[in-house]
Parts: sequence; C-alpha cells; structure tokens
Amino acid sequence: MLDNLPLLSLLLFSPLVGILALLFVPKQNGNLIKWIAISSTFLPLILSIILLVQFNAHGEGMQFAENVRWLHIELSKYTPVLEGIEHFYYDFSYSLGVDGLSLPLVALTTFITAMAALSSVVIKKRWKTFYLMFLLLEIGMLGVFMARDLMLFFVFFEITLIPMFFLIGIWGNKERERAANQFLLYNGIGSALMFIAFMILISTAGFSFNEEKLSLFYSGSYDVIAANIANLDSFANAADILGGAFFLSDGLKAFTFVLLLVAFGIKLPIFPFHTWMLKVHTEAPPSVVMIHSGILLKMGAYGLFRFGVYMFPEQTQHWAMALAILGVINIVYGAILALVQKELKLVLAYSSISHMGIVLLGIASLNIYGLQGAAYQLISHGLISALMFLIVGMIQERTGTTELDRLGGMAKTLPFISGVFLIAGMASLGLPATSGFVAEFLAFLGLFDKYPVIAIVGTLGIVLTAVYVLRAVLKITFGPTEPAVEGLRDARYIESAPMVALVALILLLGIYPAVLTDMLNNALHLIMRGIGG
Amino acid sequence: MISNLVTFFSNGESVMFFLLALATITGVVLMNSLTKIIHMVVALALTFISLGGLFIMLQAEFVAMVQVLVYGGAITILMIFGIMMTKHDSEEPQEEKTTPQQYALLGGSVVLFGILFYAIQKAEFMPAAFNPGQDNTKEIGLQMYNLHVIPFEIISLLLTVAFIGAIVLAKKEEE
Amino acid sequence: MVSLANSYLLLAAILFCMGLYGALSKKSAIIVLLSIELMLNAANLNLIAFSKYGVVPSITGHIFSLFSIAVAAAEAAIGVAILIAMFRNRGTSDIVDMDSLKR
Amino acid sequence: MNTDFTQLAWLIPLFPLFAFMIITASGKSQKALGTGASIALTGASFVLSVLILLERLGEDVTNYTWNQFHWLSFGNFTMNFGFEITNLNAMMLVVVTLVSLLVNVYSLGYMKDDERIATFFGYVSLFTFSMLGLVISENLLQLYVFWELVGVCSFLLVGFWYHKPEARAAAKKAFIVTRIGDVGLFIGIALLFWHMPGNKLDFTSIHNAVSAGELTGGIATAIAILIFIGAVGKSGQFPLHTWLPDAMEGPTPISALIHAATMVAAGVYLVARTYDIFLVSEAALETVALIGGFTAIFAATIAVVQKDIKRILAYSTVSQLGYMMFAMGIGTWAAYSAGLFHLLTHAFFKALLFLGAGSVIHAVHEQNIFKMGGLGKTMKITTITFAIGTLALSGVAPLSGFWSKDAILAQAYEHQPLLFWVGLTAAFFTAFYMARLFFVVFTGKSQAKHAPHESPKVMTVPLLILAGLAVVAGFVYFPGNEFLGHWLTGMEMEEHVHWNVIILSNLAALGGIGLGYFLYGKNRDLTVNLATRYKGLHATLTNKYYIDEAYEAAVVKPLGGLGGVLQVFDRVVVEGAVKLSVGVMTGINRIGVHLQNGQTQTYGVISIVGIVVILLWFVGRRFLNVG
Amino acid sequence: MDRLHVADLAYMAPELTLVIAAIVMALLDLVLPRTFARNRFGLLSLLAVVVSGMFVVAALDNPTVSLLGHSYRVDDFANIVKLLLLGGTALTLLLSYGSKREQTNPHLSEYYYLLLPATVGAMIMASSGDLITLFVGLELLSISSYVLVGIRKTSHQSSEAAFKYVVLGGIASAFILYGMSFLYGLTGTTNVSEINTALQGFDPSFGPLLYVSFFLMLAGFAFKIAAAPFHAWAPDVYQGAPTSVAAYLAVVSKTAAFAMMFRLIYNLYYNVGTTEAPISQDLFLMVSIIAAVAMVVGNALALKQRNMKRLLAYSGVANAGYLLVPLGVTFGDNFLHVSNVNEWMFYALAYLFMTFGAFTVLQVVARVNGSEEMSAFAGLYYRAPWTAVAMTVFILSLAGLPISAGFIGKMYILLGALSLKVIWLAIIMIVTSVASFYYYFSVVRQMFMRMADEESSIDVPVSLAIIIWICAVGTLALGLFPNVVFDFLDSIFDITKDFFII
Repeated sequence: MLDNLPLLSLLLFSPLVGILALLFVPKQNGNLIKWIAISSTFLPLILSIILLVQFNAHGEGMQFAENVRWLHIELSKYTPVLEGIEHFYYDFSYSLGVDGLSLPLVALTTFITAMAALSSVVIKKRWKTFYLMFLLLEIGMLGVFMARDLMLFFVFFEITLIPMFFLIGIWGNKERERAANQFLLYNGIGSALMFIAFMILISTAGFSFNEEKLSLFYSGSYDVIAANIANLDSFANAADILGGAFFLSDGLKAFTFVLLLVAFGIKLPIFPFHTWMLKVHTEAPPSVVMIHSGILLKMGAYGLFRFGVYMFPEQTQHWAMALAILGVINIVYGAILALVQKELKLVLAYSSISHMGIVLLGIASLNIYGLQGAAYQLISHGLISALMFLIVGMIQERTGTTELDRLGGMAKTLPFISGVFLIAGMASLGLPATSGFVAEFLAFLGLFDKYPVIAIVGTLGIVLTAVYVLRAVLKITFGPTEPAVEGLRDARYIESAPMVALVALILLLGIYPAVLTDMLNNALHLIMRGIGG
Repeated sequence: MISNLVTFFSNGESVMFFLLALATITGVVLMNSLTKIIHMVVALALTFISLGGLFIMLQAEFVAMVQVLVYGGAITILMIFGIMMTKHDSEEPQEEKTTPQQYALLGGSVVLFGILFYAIQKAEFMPAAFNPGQDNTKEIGLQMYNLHVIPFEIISLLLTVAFIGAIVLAKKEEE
Repeated sequence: MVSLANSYLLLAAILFCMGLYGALSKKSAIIVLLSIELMLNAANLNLIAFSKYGVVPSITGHIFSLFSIAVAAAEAAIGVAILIAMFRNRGTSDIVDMDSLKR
Repeated sequence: MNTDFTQLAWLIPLFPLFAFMIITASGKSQKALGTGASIALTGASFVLSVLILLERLGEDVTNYTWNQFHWLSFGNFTMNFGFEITNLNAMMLVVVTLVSLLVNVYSLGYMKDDERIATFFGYVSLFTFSMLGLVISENLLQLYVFWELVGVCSFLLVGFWYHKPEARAAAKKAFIVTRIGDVGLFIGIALLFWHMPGNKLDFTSIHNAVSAGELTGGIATAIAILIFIGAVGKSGQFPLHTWLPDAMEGPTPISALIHAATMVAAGVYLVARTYDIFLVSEAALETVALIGGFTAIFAATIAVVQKDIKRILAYSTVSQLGYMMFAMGIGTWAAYSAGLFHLLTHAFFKALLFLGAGSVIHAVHEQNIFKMGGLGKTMKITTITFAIGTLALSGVAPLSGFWSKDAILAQAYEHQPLLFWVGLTAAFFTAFYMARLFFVVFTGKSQAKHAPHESPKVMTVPLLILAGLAVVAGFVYFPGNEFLGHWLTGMEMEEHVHWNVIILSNLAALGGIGLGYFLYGKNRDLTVNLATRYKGLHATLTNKYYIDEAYEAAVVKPLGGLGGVLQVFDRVVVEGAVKLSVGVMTGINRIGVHLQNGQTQTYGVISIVGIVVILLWFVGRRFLNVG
Repeated sequence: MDRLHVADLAYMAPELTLVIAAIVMALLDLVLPRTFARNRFGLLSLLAVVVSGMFVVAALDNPTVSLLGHSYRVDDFANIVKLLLLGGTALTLLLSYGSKREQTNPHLSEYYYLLLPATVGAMIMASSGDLITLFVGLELLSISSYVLVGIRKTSHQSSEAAFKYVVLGGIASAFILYGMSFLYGLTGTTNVSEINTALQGFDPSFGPLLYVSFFLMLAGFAFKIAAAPFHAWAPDVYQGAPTSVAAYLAVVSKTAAFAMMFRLIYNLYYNVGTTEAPISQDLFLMVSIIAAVAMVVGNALALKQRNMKRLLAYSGVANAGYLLVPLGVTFGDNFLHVSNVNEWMFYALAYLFMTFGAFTVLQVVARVNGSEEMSAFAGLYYRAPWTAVAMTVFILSLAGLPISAGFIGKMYILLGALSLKVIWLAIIMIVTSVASFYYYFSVVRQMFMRMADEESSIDVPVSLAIIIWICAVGTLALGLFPNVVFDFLDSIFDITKDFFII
C-alpha cells in the first residue's frame, strides 16, 4: 500500500498540516498552539521513520523517487538553427529522491526539529508566529535533502533563509537584528554563488539530447548533469559543437567547483567564511541554534558532497590537498579560538567550526574511509550540537546567562542536566562509544592514507578539543557553586525527553555505527567510483 | 590651410552659411555670457532666427517659417512672460568660485563635443541629389496627412494635454 | 570641399553642447528651459541638414523637425507652467534653490 | 582444551556494566541497591575470571578468539569487535577483578558517609567494565575504545568531589594529558591500519604480519613509538607523568584501583600486547627502556620530598611503572615476563599501600604526613599491612616486590648494564621514601587533631587480603620457578640466578630503609638542616623539577597567547576582510548619496560624465585602438 | 502612397477608447455641476481601461497588422506590453481612488484625463516601428507625466519634483532626438526596418557616428527607465509626486520605455557591422555595462535609505539594471538564446506586481502614520498582519528570493545570460541582489521586529486591499506556477513575427 504513496512529498509537506492548523488558532491560546506545533513536528518524524524502515540499504541510487514537471520553458520557437529538432526547452522538475546519504540527514532533520520544538516551549512571546516559522523552516530543510533538481535544491536552500531570519530577528537576544542581517547577507552571498554555479552547470552540462522525442533541453536534473559531466561524448565535453556553446572547459569546471566550494564553505563554514555564524550562535534563541548548528550547517556539507565531490571528481582530486589543509586550519583554528572564549555559546560556535573541519578532512582523503567519516560527522555533529544547545537553552532559561565566569558548580544544583552536558562534551571531544569518535576516527583514518603529515597536524585538534570542551564543561558543572546557579530546578520531563533521546542516539551511533555506515555506503560508493581513490 | 579658406569663401553659399552660423553662435555665446536674463533671452532669439535662415539655405522654407514663428516668436514670448510672472532678480547670480561640478560640466561638454567632432569629421557624406519637389510645403502636407498621420494625431492629443496641463498648473487657485 | 554637410553637423554639435552646458550651468530656471529648447533646435538643424545632405536625402527630415518643434513648444509651455506653480509656492525661480528633495 | 568458561569471557565486563546500568537507572538515592549490585556483580566477574584462569593453567592451552560483532562495516570493509583470551589476558582479568572487588568492598566503609556513594559505585563499575573490556579486546581499535573509556572513568572519579576546584583541575589535567598520549596511540593505529596487510588491526594478525616480516623498518619503529606514546600518557611516564600525582584528588580507593593497580598499568599492558611490533625495532625498544628507566629514577627522587601521603605513593607508582617500562624495553621475552610480573605484584602491594593510606586518611582526615605521626599505636592492622606493603615495594626479600624487581634487574644486568644501575638507584630511593613515609606516619608523636581510630572491618579485610597477596605473589616466578614467564610467553625461560644482583638490590632496599629510619625515625631535625643546606635541590625536588611550570610556560601560556592573537586576527583580519568588501558597496553608497544633493543640474552633470566616459571608452576602443 | 483608412481605426481601438474616454471626461468636467463628486471619473477611467484591455485581448494572437509603413503595428509584443501598461494604469487608478490625500485634490478630474493620454503615449511606444511616432508617443507620455507629477501644485515638493522632471526629461528628449537625427541622416528614413536594412551595408566612415548616435539615444532611454548613471532624478521625483503617480512612473512609464528600447535596439542594430568591426556587439556591450552600473549603483544607493519612496526609486534603478540584462546579452552566435524578450516580459510582469504592491502598502502606511519614512512601518505586523505578510511577499520578490515572481524572473534572466556564458554580468546581477537584502529586509525588520508607538489596528481601504491582494497573489502565483505565464507567452509570442519588424 505504501508503495503507491508519494512518501517523500508527504514527508516534505507534512509540516504544512501544522501550519494550517496553527493558522486557525487564535494567537492568545498559547498552550494549544504549543501542543499543536509540537505534535505536528512528530508527524514528519514518524514519516521519516517509516522511510528508514522501508529504505533498502543495499539498493543503488535514489529511492522513493518522484518526478513532476515544474518549470518547462519552451525555446524551440525562437531557435531557427536547430534543424530537425522538435523541441528545445528548459526543464526543471519537482523531483525528489533519497539515497543513503540524504535519508539519514532527512531523519536527522525531522528528529532534531521535533526535539527543538519540544525545547521551544520556553519561548516567551508570539508562539504562533514562532512555530509557523519553525515549521516553514522544516519544509525548507527537508526539501534541501530530498531535492534532485538543482533549481529545486536552490529554492529550498533559499527558503530556509527566510524563517531563520525571522527566528533570529524576533526571538533572539539583544543584538538579534544584526545577527539576523548578518545571517541573511552571508548566506545570501553563499547561495548566490551557488546559484551561479548551478546555472553554469545547467547551461552546459545540463544540455542534453533526447533522441526519441527529437528534443534538446537544458535539464536541471542532478542525475542528468552528473551523467553528462562524466560522459565524454556529451555536449558538456565537446569543445566543437556550436562553437563550444555547451563546453564545460577545465577552466570553467575549476571555476564552478571553486564557486561551489565557497558557497557551501560559507554555510559549512570553512575558514575564513565563519564569522557570521558566531553572531547567530550567540544571538539566536537556543532552540533555533539547535536547528542551525544541527542541520543548517549540514546543508553546506551535504551540498559539498552532492555537487562538489560527486560532480567534479577531477577537481576534487586536484584540490584535495587544499581541502585537507583547510580542514586542518578549521580544526585547529576553531579549537584554539574556542579555548579562549568567555561565552559558552561562542565556545560552541568555534567548536562547530572545528568539527566541520573534520568533514573537509574526510572529503580530502578521497577514500571510502574518509568519506564515511565525513558523512558520519554530519549526523554525529548534528546530534551533538543539538544536544549542546538544548542544554545551553536550559542554562540560559534558568540562569539568564551563558558566560563562563558566572556559571559554576551546576552539578550540585542541576545534576541531571550537568550529567547530560558532560556526556555531550565527551561526545563532542570524540570519546569512543559516542558517535563523535566514529566520525573522527574514520575521517582521520582516511586522511592518514593520503596526507599523513597533514593528518598528524590535524590530530593536534583532538587534544585541543579535549582542552576546550573540558574547560567549558567543567567550569560550568564542576567547582564551587556560583550565585547564578544557586537554587535552580533540574530538568522537567518535557525537557529531559529530548535530552534522553539525543543521548541515546549519540550512544547508539557510537556503539553500533554499522547501522549508519551501511546505509551511507551505497551513496558514498557512487562518489568513490568518480574519484577513484 | 589658407587656400582651403579661400575656396570656402569663394562660394556664395559658403559665405552665407558662415555669416548665419556666426550669428547663431554669437547668440549662444552671448546667452552664456550675458548676465541680465532678458538679454539672454533676446540673444537666444537671435540664434533661433538665424537658424531659420540656415533652414532656408537648406531648402526647408516651410520649416524655416515655423521655426521663426514658434521659436523666434512663441517660445521667446512665452519665456518673457515666464520671466515677468516669476519675480526674477533679473541678474544671473555670479558664483565666486568655480565648483568641481562646473569643471566636470565644462569638461564633459567639451569632451562630448570632441567626440561629436571626431565622429562628424570621420563621416564622409556623398550627397545624392536632393529633390525637395516642386513645392516642399505641399510635399510636407501630403506626407504629413498620409504617411505620418498617426503621429500627427498624437501630436494633437499631446498639445491638448499640454494645454490642459499648463492651465491646471499655472492657474491661480481661487480661495 | 564638396558639401557643407559636415559644417552643418558641426554647427549643430556646437549648439547642442552649448545648450547642454547652458542647461546645466545657468541658475535661472527660464534660461535652463531655453537651453533645452536650444538642444532640441540643434537636433532640428541636424534633421534639416540631413534631409538635404544625408546619405539618402528626403523630405522626412522636415516632417520630423516639425513634430519636434511642436513637442518642444509643448514642453516649454509645461515647463513655464510648472515654474509658475513653483514660484507661487517658493517665491523663487532659481533652479539652485530647488533642493528640498534630496538624499 | 576445555573452554567452557573461556567462551563466556565476554560476560566478565558485562557484569559490571550491568551494575552500572542498574545504579544509573535506580538513581542515587538507592544506596544499598547500588553498592550491593556493584559488589555482587564485580564478584561475579572475579569468580568467572578465576575460573577462566584455572582453565588456562592447564597445558596445551591456545588463545581463544571470538570476533563476530560487526562494529563498523561498509562495502567490503568490516571492523569486527570481539574478545580474545590469552594467558596474559587471563592474568590481567584476575588482577583487575580482584582489585576492583576489594576496592568495592573497601569503599563501603570509606565512602559510607558520602551522599553520592551510589554514583561512586556506578563510576567504579563503569570503570571496571571499561578496564575489563580493554583487557579482553581482540584488536587494537577495540582496545583504543576501552582505553579512552577508562580514561573517562578515571576523569570522572578524579573529579568525583567536583565542587573542589583542585579536583576539577586535576580531573581536567588527567584527561588532557593522557589524551596527548592517546593521540599518539591513535596515530599509531591509523598508520598501522594502512601498513598492515588487509588493513587488519587484531593482535593475531599483527603477530602474523610481524612474524612474516611484513611490518618492518622505519614504519614499524614509528608505529611502535606512537603506541608507546599512548602508553606513556596512560602510565604516567615522563614527560606525561604530571597528571598522575594530581589525580590523587580523587577518593583514595580510586587511587588504589585506577591510579595504582589497573588503569595506569594498562600502558604496560598495551606495550605487552603489541610487543611483536616493538621487537622488530631496536630504536623503539631503546626508547621504551630509556623513558622507563629515566622515569623510574626521576619520579623516585621527587617522592623523597613530598609531604602528601598520596602524592608520595603516586610518584612511587610513576616510578614503578617506569620500572615495568624499562623491563619491556630490554627486549627479551624474559624481561617481558619480568615486566608483567612486576605489574602483577605491584598491583597488589600498591593497591595495598593506597588502601592503607586511605585507612589512615579516613582516620585522621589529613593527608600531610607531617601532621600525622604515631598512628602505629592506634591502627594496628593498618600499620602492619602498610609495613608489609612498604617492604614489598622496597624490594626486600622474600616479599613479592623483591622477586619481580629482581627479575627485572637481572635482565637489565644481562642486557643493559647502565640501566641496571639506574634501576638499582631507583630501588634505593624507593626504599628510602617508603621508609620515610612509614616512619613519619606510624611512629613518633601524634600530630593529628582528631583522635585516630582503626578503620572498620570492611576496610581492613581487603587490606589483609592484599597484604597476603603482597607476600606470596612473588612466588609464581623466581629463579628456579619460571612458571609465570613460561605461561605468559609460551617459551622456555631460563632465568639465571645473579646473586650479585640479588644482594645488591637487597642492599639498596635495606640501605634505603636504614637511611629513612636514621633520618625520619630518629633524627628528624637533621632533615630540616639538610633541606636548608641543599635549598636549591630541595626546592627543585619539592617543585617536581618544575615540570608543571615548564609546561605552563612552554605550552599553556603560549596557547593562551596564541588564542588571544587569533581572536584579534579573527575580529580584525577575517572580519575586516569582510568589512572591506562591504566597504566597496558602502563607499559607492556614500559617494552616490553625496551626489544626490537635490540639485537638478548636478544630476545632469552626473549623467553627462557617465555618457562621456562610456562613449570615450567604446569609441576609443574601437576606432582609436586605445583603452 | 500609404493611407490610413477608416477601417484601420479598428486596429487602434485600444488607444482610441482611452482617448475618447479622456475627451468625454474633459467635456463632462465642464458640464457637470461642482457638486458632482469627481472621483467617479476614476471609475469611468477604470472602465475605459478595462474596455481597452478587452480590445487588446481580442487582438491577441491575430496576424500582425502594420499601418503606414510600420508607423503603427499591432503585433503580440505590442499587445502583451499594452496589457502590462493597462494593468499598471488600472492599478494606478485604484491606488489613487483609495488615497485620501489625492482624492481631495481640486484637480482630480484633470488627474484622470491626463493619466489616460499618458497611457496612450505609452501604448504608442509599444506598437510603433517609426522613429517619429515613437518620439511623439514618448513625448506624450513624458509631458503628461510632468503634469501628473506636479498636479498637487500647492505642494512645493510636488512642483519641485515636476520641474526637475521637466528639465532632466527635456534634456533626455533632446538626446534621443539628436541621436535619432543622426540615424535618419545615415539612412534617410525613419522607418525602423528600413534603417536596419540600410545599416547592414553602411559606410565604414560612419562608424563613430553610429556609435555616437546609438549612445545618445541609449542615454536618453536610460534616463527614462532611470538606469544609472541617468537615475538621479528618480528618487526626488518619486518622493515629490503623489504615490499613485510615483507608482505609475515606476511601473507603466518604465515598462513603456523598456518596450521601446527593446523594439528599437534590436530592430535597428541587430546584426549591424562586420566580423572585423562587430558594431552590434559593442553596442550591446554598452547596454550590458549600463545594466551593470545600474544594478550596482541602484542597490548601493538604497542601502541606507530611510525614506520608502526613495528606497523604492533606488530599487527601481536596480531593477532597471536587471531588466536591461536580457537586452544586453543578445542572441549569441548560434541563436541559442532567443528568449530575451520573454525574459523581459516575464520580469516586467513580476516587477509590476511587486512594485505596485509595495507602493500600495506604503500608501496604506503613510495614510495612517502620515510619514513615508521606513520607521512608519514599525510593528506593522502587529497592526495589520496580512498587509505585513503581503509586504513581505513583495519584498521577497524584489529581493529575488523564492518562491516569488521576482525569483523566477531573475532566474530566467540569469539562465539566459549564462547560456551565453556572460558570467560577469550574471555575477554582478546576483551579488548586487544579495546586497539588496540589506535594505529590503530592513523593512521586514521594521514590520516584524520593532514595536509601533501605536498599537491600534489599521484598516485598509477596499480599493487598496484589492491592489494588495491582486499583487500578492500574482507575485506568489508567478513564483509557484510560472509555467502559466511561460506557456501563455509561448503560445502567443513569436519573436520573428511579433517582435522584429521586417
């Protein structure tokens, strides 16, 4: 029965149910709004679990694919030179699909969104608008991970910007508006560069010929473009057809690749494009940062996988060294800066930078271990940073501050939260039996084959990570009890539920990584085939 | 150089052109250098009328008439009315020092003229015989009411609009 | 020197540029409007000259210039009308004083 | 071979894990349930370990391996986890479970009044689980996993009294310093992975690869040294030893269990487990021997002037671990056995000493030995057992410490004469500082504020058991009875009796004790004179050779400084670059807005300039061939 | 000789309808007593616009009709543009109808019968192939708009704006005329297709003159569409003019000027020059440069602007740049990219919706708060949530974010530019769009993140609400289902028959 349902579309638009329901609730009715919103985030979660169950981990390529024509712009009427061609058009589809790489991210999205929705109950004003934006954001994020068409991908990528802008700007801290602006502009630039890269791809590699229908078309389809780049007989690789109008020369390829690298690098973020996210981390409400740090940053890495590495294997090989060095810079730079921050949120922000370096390392290693590590890190860091900010939210709600100097001895007053915080810290520093270790291990393992020296420098980050994580975590949980922490209430049930769930997942992925690596494998395998490491 | 000039002036048409052009330019130069506004308007009237003369040299008698009537007459008078209805200091105020804007304007105009000069000098017109017809007024009439009747009608609308608009804008509100 | 074509064109160019200069340098609004008329007139001179000396001489130039004279007259009228309205409001007719709308 | 119990070895770590889960689930208020579960399940592990040991004591035993847990798998690659039981493991299992059990029991008394006693037992169980997991690991990666987990447990327990800033600092230091070593091990594993045929990491394959000569040369040296760096961190060898004395901030039973008997010995165990790799690299062995020997004497000298009872023992542990390392570094199977033998005996007598110290602290609520004194009268059992421990540690025949130390020294004497003398000197210092400790604490006048009392039974019984073991454990391996060596290595050991070594080592021990008695038993004033006369030396020693300060100056401060610099860099340069590019836009904005001055004629001029520029550009480009 | 027959007047029905309506109103104005509320003329004008629109629709997809040597053409390019113009005029009428301040103007009736001739001028610009007719149409539009800008003659801002507009508009007209005169001189005709034929074999010595004449005209047109560096009048004039007139200038007047530019530049200069001296390439490059300058300058100037009308004016400058891109990139060597006109038409439609919507919301806000500053938008979301949401839609569209008409429009233009690999222009276009987020979203910030001094909710007059809804729905619909428009254009418009004058 389930086979006939457009599962992905259902999943993608399931937050709309909540949105529509919310629109009919008067805005004064806070509790009803919260409950409707929270329960409606569980709908996509359930659907994504169904997907996980139905997914065939050993099937190649896309599953649950859907394809509906969205934009079809006919050009044939105007192009007199193409004799014998009946149709000539732009073809952008509403086309969805998931593979072993995107499905875990989809599940991560629904899961973290649900957790963040739970933790958002502490939001103090304008619940209705908050949750509307929240659900809208979820649609955008899900779309990014499911889209199989470049244009659709871009649309969803951009859609995430707008609710985030509101979420930061309305519910953030003091400097929220600046943070929202910075977020929007930086990411706007990133997606602008991405858009150009996509357009270049569409107008060169997207150009295809359909013999049956005698039609030529510019396709936005990810598969078509990737196939055309790889196929040496395609228009994209012909310098002489129509004066090389569709020729994707090496220079152009490198240009596009760098555009993509910068575009996704801003999102990821790669040094030196990271400054924007510091403000977001400090100013946005913690439940929003859960999503931001847990999922939105992953969109950059996902894009880098999908478009950077998969479409441009040669360029990836060529740039692998640079990527590795960038990765190490990210790791070490982020770690050292995390070490000197006085504000917990900034520590975590720099920690994200540091952790995302591992993704770069994994990619740069050009072997399956590294790729696995990078992909694993996406999920792992998603969970860990979500957990971290869940806790930050609780600390902030209870003490009104997240400055390290004003916190201390929380283990006495908030033992449960402190314990979970400690676990989160341990996971963050890559302790075995947590998901962080698996990712770190695989990424470094991969890199050691290719660039042992760079890898050794990178392992410095492992030590530094321990230093800054412990510095922050221990300052807050251990030591004498600071006045701000006195007499607080430990986690409520509604708060502990997401904590427990996140911890459980982090441990599950740490103790039995095969559940995820198996799934990732077939997607990464395709990438490997290209880069032939 | 000199021989060129000699050939130039040996031709009656050329002499005529020279004189009229001189008058035209004199008008403009005077306009730009005089200080009293009413004098400036009169200087420009000189220009407009000499242009009419040039039009006649170019075998455009009808246009020349219109030029003298409209420009030399109507517009000049209109402007004088304008001057009278708006209290003018009647002196063009003198700026003490030249602003960067004026330098830019001067430079811009001169360079623009330079480019025009270059382009015009570069062009070599090989005139075909111009046959304005027996009576070019009639010819204009024929064309105007046949081939160009649509713009003609639009001009009538335009003039109506201008007429209504001018009244609306210039009329004093009775209050 | 076969024809006076270039001379006419140059004269028109001089008039155009001086008109432009006048329009953008004179303080008196009336003179600015007149300078614009001068620019239009320069174009007319061009049209008439071309209708005799152009690549393909024709009477169309005359017609074009007639239209442009009509347009110029209408524009002048509107210009003066606006100036009068303006003068009623502000008591000045200097173009440099019109800077309440800026930045 | 009978493997009935060996097959069940996987249960051994799971028992304490189960205990940990029970305690976590039941919450900290269920004290009786928590402690009970921990003791019972650790006991179960102990019983099973003993049964396995007995099973393996027979002849013709082979290693038992099970590794069918697909921990990590993708494509053709699988990383399996499992367990392996060798004789070495079996011995370690018994040592760990035994000490853990005893510490569990002891803690019932020691931690009785702590409201978080259940949490404590939970952590201990978790530690026991991790340590046992480490011991039975079938491959190096799995070992690494548990290696880190024991580190975390150590961290948690060091910081158990989290509200004390010193405990927090110590826990942090313990974790970070060992982490430095761990990174070495990590790199070693990664390199090994890529240089092993078939990318295998299990010990059997490593053994086979090394035997087949597939892993040799520089890379083997590198891997061996990297693995050793891991061991250096965990076992508190110089230069990563600084965390171990600080770790004494934790509850004393923990110091006995983790920081004396088991976890810190894991470094030695690691080297033993990967001994094959070390054996192919002379350089690696030398490194191990040198670091071990140096640490042995280095830490012993520091211990001489420390005042804190636990710190003295901690430096002693560092020193003894150095002993084991340097045994490993000698590079013969006999030395290997001797090192492990010392590990075994040390586990017993050092645990004993720590627990004894705990008993003392429990009684006087004080850790400074000079504020104790005269405890021998009130705490009989503690005194006697502590004395046994002291003698064993000092290497006085025929206690266990003597036999193991002698085995090492004999091997050194045969193969590394220089190190022999180093070892001997260290032995002398050991005996000296132990004597100092003993005489200051248990003899003389009482300085304590509280009236000391003997500890309850739950604490003394473990002391007695350990004391017994400290006495007898030496007899499994001595010249003439090479049972342990043979059993561990599967080779015929022929241990030569070096009487001169035996005599020298005994002399050193007795000399040390004698000197200690002379200085601290009788003429304590003399020590003050000595301290003032050799002020510099004394200060150097009390300040532990200023190693911490050196690290502070060489690593911590520069790192903080670098952090500060990078912070400025981040704010000024990185953000500045962004601002600069924004500045282009705002620059145009400023100029544009300035020009938007309301003057009609300015607007016109802007346009004219625009026209002229573009026209000049294009006309010039096309017709004048410029620009 | 060609002559106009009475029957041919049927083809001109759309324009004639408006002219007749204007004359009837002018006469009625004289006859009717003072007590007769003149705002009913607004409905009459709306009726005329609708009827005219129906005539245009009826003429859609018919074979091209050309009168008097292309002096007047009815082809589908003209028809589609006329629909845009009439739509814009209808919205202008509704906007002024809902504006209290404009309704109290003593010259309300003149406002209506000047607006219709202006639209006639705009329509003529769209459907002529003769320089004279084009020039006269342009002047009809311009002169009517001068008056419209100054129609609130007691306001000195209004007359100041009008005078600035007259002066600079006059100069621009002079430039256009001067440029056209050269064109006439080089070819001897004012008929666009004949000029193109004549230029195909032009004498090389005329090269510089051709450049100069092209650029003089381009400068004039760029002034009319307010492309930088000829943009400076726009903010002042918009600010001084009544809101409905400002919207009319921003949308209708600009669209007409664009239509004229497309028609003229392609028809005149396409394929002019030789392989050694590819003049048309240079000329189109000039257009691209103007486009780039407009995008950069427009967006840069808007960055810190606090007055909403000026902000929308600058945004209009930037949008003029975007709209010039399809004109500048041409067809490519192999006619690979021939959708230029479609791109422009789509974006012009999107621009109509979003700009008009934004002006209308501004009107709603200014009506209540009496201020056109951005701060007047503070807390709008809490005072009139749906209006704020609609404004957000317009802003998203102006900023080019999905899912909105502006996004699809920009995407279409960019696809065109990049299919010819004009990467530099694409990058400028998209990067400046991102810069525009800064100021567009500061409006959003005002609406959602600031609190208003007053908390009372705002009522929106019906006619304004209608505009807002039409524009918001249009903007979103074009973003979600752009194919409706694409397919419509595809079925109606044929560039060879409907655009090029052969």
